[in-house]
Amino acid sequence: MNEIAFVLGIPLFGGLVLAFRGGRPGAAMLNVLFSLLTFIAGALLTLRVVGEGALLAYNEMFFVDSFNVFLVALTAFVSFTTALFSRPYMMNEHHHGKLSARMLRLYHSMYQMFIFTMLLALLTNNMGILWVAMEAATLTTVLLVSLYRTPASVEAAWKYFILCGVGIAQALFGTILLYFAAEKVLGAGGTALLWTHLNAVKGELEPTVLSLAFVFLLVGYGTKVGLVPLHNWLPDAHAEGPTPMSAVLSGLLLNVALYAVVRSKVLVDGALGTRFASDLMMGFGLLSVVVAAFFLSRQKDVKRMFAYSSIEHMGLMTFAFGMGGPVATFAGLLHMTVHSLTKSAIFFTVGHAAQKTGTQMMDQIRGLADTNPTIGWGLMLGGMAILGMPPFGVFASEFLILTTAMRDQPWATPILLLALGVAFAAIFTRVQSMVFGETTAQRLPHPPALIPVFVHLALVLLLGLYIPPYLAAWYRQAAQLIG
Amino acid sequence: MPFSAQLINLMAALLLLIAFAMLSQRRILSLIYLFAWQGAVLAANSVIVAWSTGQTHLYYSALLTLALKAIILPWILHRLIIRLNIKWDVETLINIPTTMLVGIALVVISFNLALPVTQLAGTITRGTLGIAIAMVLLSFLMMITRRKAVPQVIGFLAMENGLFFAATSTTYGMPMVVELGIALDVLVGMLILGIFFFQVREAFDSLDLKHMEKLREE
Amino acid sequence: MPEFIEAFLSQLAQTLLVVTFAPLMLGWVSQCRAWLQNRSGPGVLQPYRVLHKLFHKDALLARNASAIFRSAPYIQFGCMVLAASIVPVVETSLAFSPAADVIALVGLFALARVFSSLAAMDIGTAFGSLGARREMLIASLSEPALLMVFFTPLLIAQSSSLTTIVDALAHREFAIYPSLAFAAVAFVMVLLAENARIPIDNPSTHLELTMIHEAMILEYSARHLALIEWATAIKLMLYCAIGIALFMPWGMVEAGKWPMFPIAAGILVAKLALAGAGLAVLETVSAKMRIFRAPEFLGMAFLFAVLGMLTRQLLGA
Amino acid sequence: MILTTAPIDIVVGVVLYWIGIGLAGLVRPLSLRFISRVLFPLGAMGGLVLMAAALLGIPAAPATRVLPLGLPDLPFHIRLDALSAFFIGLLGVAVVGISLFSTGYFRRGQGTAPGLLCLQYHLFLAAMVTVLLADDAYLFMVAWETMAITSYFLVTSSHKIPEIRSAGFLYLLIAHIGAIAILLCFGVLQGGRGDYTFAAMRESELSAFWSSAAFMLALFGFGAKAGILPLHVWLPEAHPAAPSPISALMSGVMLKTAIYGMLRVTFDLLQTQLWWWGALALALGLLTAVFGVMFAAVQTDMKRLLAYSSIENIGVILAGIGLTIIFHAYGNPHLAALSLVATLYHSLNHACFKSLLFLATGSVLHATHERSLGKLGGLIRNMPWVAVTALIGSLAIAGLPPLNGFVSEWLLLQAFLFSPGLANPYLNMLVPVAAAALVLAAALSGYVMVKFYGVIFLGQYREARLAEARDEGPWARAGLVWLSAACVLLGVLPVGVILLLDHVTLPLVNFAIGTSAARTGWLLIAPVSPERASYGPLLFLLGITGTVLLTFALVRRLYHGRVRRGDAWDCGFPAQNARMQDTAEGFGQPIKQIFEPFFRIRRHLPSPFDAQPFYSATSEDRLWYWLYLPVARLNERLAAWIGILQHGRIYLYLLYSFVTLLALLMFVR
Repeated sequence: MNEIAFVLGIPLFGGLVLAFRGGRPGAAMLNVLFSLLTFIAGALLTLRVVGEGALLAYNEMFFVDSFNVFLVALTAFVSFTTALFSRPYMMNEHHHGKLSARMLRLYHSMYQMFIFTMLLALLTNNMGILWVAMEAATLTTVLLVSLYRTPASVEAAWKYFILCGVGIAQALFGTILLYFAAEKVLGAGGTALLWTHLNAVKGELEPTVLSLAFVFLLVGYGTKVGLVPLHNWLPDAHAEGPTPMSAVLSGLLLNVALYAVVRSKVLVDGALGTRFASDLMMGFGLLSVVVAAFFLSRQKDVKRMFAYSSIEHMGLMTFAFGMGGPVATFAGLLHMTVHSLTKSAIFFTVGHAAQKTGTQMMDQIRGLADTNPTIGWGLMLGGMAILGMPPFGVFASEFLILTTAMRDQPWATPILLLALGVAFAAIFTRVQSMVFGETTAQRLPHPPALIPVFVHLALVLLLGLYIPPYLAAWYRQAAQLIG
Repeated sequence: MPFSAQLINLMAALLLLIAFAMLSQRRILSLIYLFAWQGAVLAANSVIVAWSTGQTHLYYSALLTLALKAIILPWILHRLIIRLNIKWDVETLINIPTTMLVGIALVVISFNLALPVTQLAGTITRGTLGIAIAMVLLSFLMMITRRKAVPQVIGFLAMENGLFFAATSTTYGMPMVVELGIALDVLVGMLILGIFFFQVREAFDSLDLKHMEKLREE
Repeated sequence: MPEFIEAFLSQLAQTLLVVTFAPLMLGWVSQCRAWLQNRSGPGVLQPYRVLHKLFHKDALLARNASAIFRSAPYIQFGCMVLAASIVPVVETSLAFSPAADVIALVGLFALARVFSSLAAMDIGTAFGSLGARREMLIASLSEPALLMVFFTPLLIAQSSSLTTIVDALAHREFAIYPSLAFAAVAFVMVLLAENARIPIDNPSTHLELTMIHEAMILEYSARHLALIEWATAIKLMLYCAIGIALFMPWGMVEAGKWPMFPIAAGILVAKLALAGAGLAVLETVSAKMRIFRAPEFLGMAFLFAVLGMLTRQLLGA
Repeated sequence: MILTTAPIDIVVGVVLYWIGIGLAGLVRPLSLRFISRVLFPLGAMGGLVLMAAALLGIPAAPATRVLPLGLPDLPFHIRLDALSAFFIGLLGVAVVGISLFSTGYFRRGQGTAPGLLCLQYHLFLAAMVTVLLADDAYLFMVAWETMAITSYFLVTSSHKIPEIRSAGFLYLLIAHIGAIAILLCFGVLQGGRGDYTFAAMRESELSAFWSSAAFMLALFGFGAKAGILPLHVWLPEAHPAAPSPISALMSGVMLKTAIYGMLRVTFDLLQTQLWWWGALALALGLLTAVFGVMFAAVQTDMKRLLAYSSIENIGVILAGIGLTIIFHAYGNPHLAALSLVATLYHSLNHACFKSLLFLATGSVLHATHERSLGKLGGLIRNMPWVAVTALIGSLAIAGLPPLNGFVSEWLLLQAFLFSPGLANPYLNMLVPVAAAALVLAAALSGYVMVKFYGVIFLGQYREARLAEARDEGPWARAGLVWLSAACVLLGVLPVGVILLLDHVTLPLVNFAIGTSAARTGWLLIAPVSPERASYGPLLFLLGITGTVLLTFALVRRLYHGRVRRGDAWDCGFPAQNARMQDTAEGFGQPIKQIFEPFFRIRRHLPSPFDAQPFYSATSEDRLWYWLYLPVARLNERLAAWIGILQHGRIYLYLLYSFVTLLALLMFVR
């Protein structure tokens, strides 16, 4: 139980501390430290849940099962590695005069708060709190998107705020409808929004209300997932915010939003007993994959491109969860994991590459493999991994998703594969021209931290070749929960 | 129909009216006043629901609403537009009559959507869900048709009001924790928006959204 | 006498026969041409005199000639001698025939040709490589046609071994094969192309821009040239022999029937004389074509061969 | 010890060994000495071991293993049966030569660091072996794509040259699209049961439609890797871009893995074969063959020429597969086995001679820094080792007896020639005509090889600096000699190989020709019966050498051997110089003229008033303009069209959400 308190308390405390000390020279290290502590707490919590099974704590306020605990572990881990990466990155930005100490204070404080909100969203048992945390996650990041105060970044932040705000408002409506339905079964008061209770009585919930609720929830949280056509904020926010932010947005926030959708789907499926929610999710997923793939081939800005790639992958996961069944769900969870790891690793390399060349425009980034082989090869391997090239783990999950689709939804497979092919052509040609060729890069004042990149990629490679049995069992349990 | 239900229906009708009024309003200042009124009516509605159903926690909720939505937020907004010196008319993208027609269509749609649900409702306030959906959709429409930042934000807040109305009238309010959380989010959101207005003006010398169309695919 | 030794002796005799009399055949063709053109002609033994002369001269090599240039004549000559031991000329019990069928025979000719082309390119003169490319072009177009030509008798005999084909055509009961007529026409066309005769090439020209085979051997002299000329003569003779074996095999000695040998040889001489005369007539009445008309010519040959094959399939004859 | 270990374990051991060697390269990534003198020869030994394992594995019963890796429900399954053992043996033969050669090749640091190259090279080898071992769809795909990635990195090792980058990209893109098709193919093959092991696929019963779908997908997917028309475009780009040993590996071995995949799917995983698959494969194969050789004839870059020649050979192999399918579908196992043997034999041969020739171009490239045929010439005088081995390779690839290329073409032609008797009258008439197309391709390849060899090694130096070219060192010579020896041996002693191939054909087409083919003794092969046709390559070789030596001896003995050296005569033209030789372009000109409709030729002709007249002509592939550019344009147009969605206006974004919400709400009703 205490683990939960630590997991949530450390980042919250960190956020407060850094709100005051965030601009000092040692703040970045402090940020790393808090993240590390959170990660340790998260790991302990994970161990406990793996050992003892699902956990209800603090008056049923928090609920940890194998589905969310693995996301907690992932979130804590990636936020820790991102903090590691962000230290030299932000120091370089500071050095280049792009950010003042005040900005750094805001950044560090909000970084911790953001982690807190995500962990809260994951750990809470209350669908209402889940909503509150999701909204808070938007609020903590929105000022970070406009951190550079350039017109473009302000514009991106505005769009992020308005679109996500409006979207998430729909999710609130969905939550109200959910409560409305639950209240008749569970009675008014505190327990009617608790997921464990809802899950227990999901068969008795009113189907009409729940289908209406799911539409609102899907549109709401789907906006945060970045499902087409609700995705428009995503590329802007990723491209204009500081790179560590892009890494956690892509790697973590989208996952958490999808987590919310999946939690809702479980309830709706239980109440309706039809494929309504599944079909909707599959439709959105497929649309996202296809549209994002075509978007990819028009990109000039590197971060923007990988943002579209995130849309594509979130679409793929949504499709997998929509398809349902043990294998597809397993694959969806695996894909969440590997996508987070890979995409954040890519953003790490991209961030440094952009710093080295002073631009995010891909036609001006050249020859990374030459001046800085680690950045260059990191980007190359990351690019290959995200494109689903074996032996990286992304391929493992895509293989499972595609093969399940061939069996369950054969019509969708050619569409998916076409989109993957288009995405491959689009991303690879650009990655190649950035990594190879005559170089344009310069040295950085602070040496980049590239250990996170290779740790991530090594994990992804491992998952492609070998999924440890306990991890597999864990995914399977989670898949069973989700159904 | 009991008297309280009649009162609640009256409040709902008022809210719908205010929503339409906001949709048709060109002046920012008037929009803020309308928004404040909307908050006040919401608070009154909460009190009525609390009084008629005996849900005491709704009194706190009403108090919170009154403080936040009828006083603090309008005040912040008011301060902002004075500081930013933007009191002129709001131009809409589509002309007002067309907007109103679309709005009416939305109301029809939302009533129809709510129909099957309301028949299941056991609360005395079952007719109000349709109005809540209509409020949300109308605010949405307002956000779509405004080209300036401040009215768009007001639309956003009005949408939140619609949600709040749905929560109080259809379910007698959400659990208190959630309610508080939502309020906190709205407040923080508003503060951040306030900061934003300055950032936007600093970056673009204007709060006109047409300047913010640079990030796109060529 | 054990069968094998018999076959071996027969093989040796036949090969020597071909190698020895090949220049005579060439001389006969030239003589016929001379007659047809109202010239008196050098006589049928002229090729022997040329060979004799060449073998006595000092060889003159270009400075940069490599081993390929010097070995190519021997390889060409060797290939032709080997080919002479595959084609049944007089009789069909050949020791070497199981080692190669018609396809291998074509391969053997190709080997000789590739070496002569490579040798032509070795000195690095303009004419040498010009000849080489033209030769390879003609060959690559005539080979498919040649295969199709072989195909019809092959279908009839159900074998691709030349001796078996000849046995089947000559020594089984007599039958008329109209398909063979088509094939024969095609074969004659291929023969003209492969042996550098008019209308594809002119063996007696040294007009630089029109020649093919002669362009390749411009740099050769003395014994090398002699071997090449000799090999060319053997090739012509072999082609004639193949044509005879496939299309008029009657009178060839069956395996083991030694007493028939002189008669068979007499018939063969008559047939070869006829073939040579026919060749001379053909060469006299036609004119040399432009090189880029050759594909049409060979395409025609291919078409005839396919027609023959189809006729065989449709009529069963 | 090696004899007591099961062949499959030996092969797995070699895979691990190669991965280990690759990683060892990272220990001292910049030390050329360590990597080229120690690691590459060690890697070559792996090839030898693989050959031994293949010899043991072909006759042995299929062995399977399940590795503790992979997906939780689908661990890596591996299987060594005769088919995979044969291809592993092929790989072993080629790798010994190529690795030995590479020892001398990577002597100068270019592009990628040597340690990284060593890693990529050995991972590439390991991936290829794994492809051949894989017994489930997942491992197969993993190995397949790893093979693509590693070879991509090897191709782009000198990545600073933009052409090489775009070649690499094109290669990987087509490989990836092919891989997608293969994945779909496996999806069809498992027949809705969700079991992705090959064992399960063999059991699944598919309808004719789904079988055909699987076959077409396999043809597309593996065809993309093999370079079958119209998916061949990457080959002539990637091969010249890659370092020569890599080109040799890709062309000699990697293309064969695609052939392996095609055979595996068609004859092993699919239970029924329809005749029209065969007709399609045959037609496509012959088209590819003729197309490839025609384009080879007009190339001016020596490695591009060889790349097109690879396309030709793959076409021949595909035609053989097609023929096998036809015979198999019509229940003629004898001829099916014959054409399958021919196909496999040709794959093996191609691995030897194409690797050999690519290595030879590598030597030439090293010695002269020149890839363009127009600037080479006369190298036989400076580089005798390379020239002699390349001559053997050229003769072999031209399909001349008694070398190995002829054996497989002979076998294939035998199959063609005895095709009448099929139950389909159209095929009866068309298959023999198809044989003519095969012969055309073979004959033209003779043309191509005369051009290739003649222009590079013969004639005068086209550039003065060629006189300084030096021959290869001992390591590279060893590699070249190894492969030429393979060419000769495979050409002269085919019976042994054919007997071994019995174990391969028997499970696939239920027939083995080896015993009947070898009935006449090890000297002769008679695939159907000795009366029908027979060929004795050793006799042939002895015959040729015998007559040649005899002639030589006679000439020497009977006549004097006086030789004088002088200037070339050239019809008495005095001002003869090196520039007057035929260029590569000139040599290809007749083909260009005759087959003009197939090329997209762009000529730049000088005007009569040019002070510095200049002539150029480029022959391009029409398929680029008919297929690839339209697809690319379509993609661009779609992307532009979808790009409109993201136009920057926030109210429209809100409108999307709004409309989506409303639409979904309507949908709920």
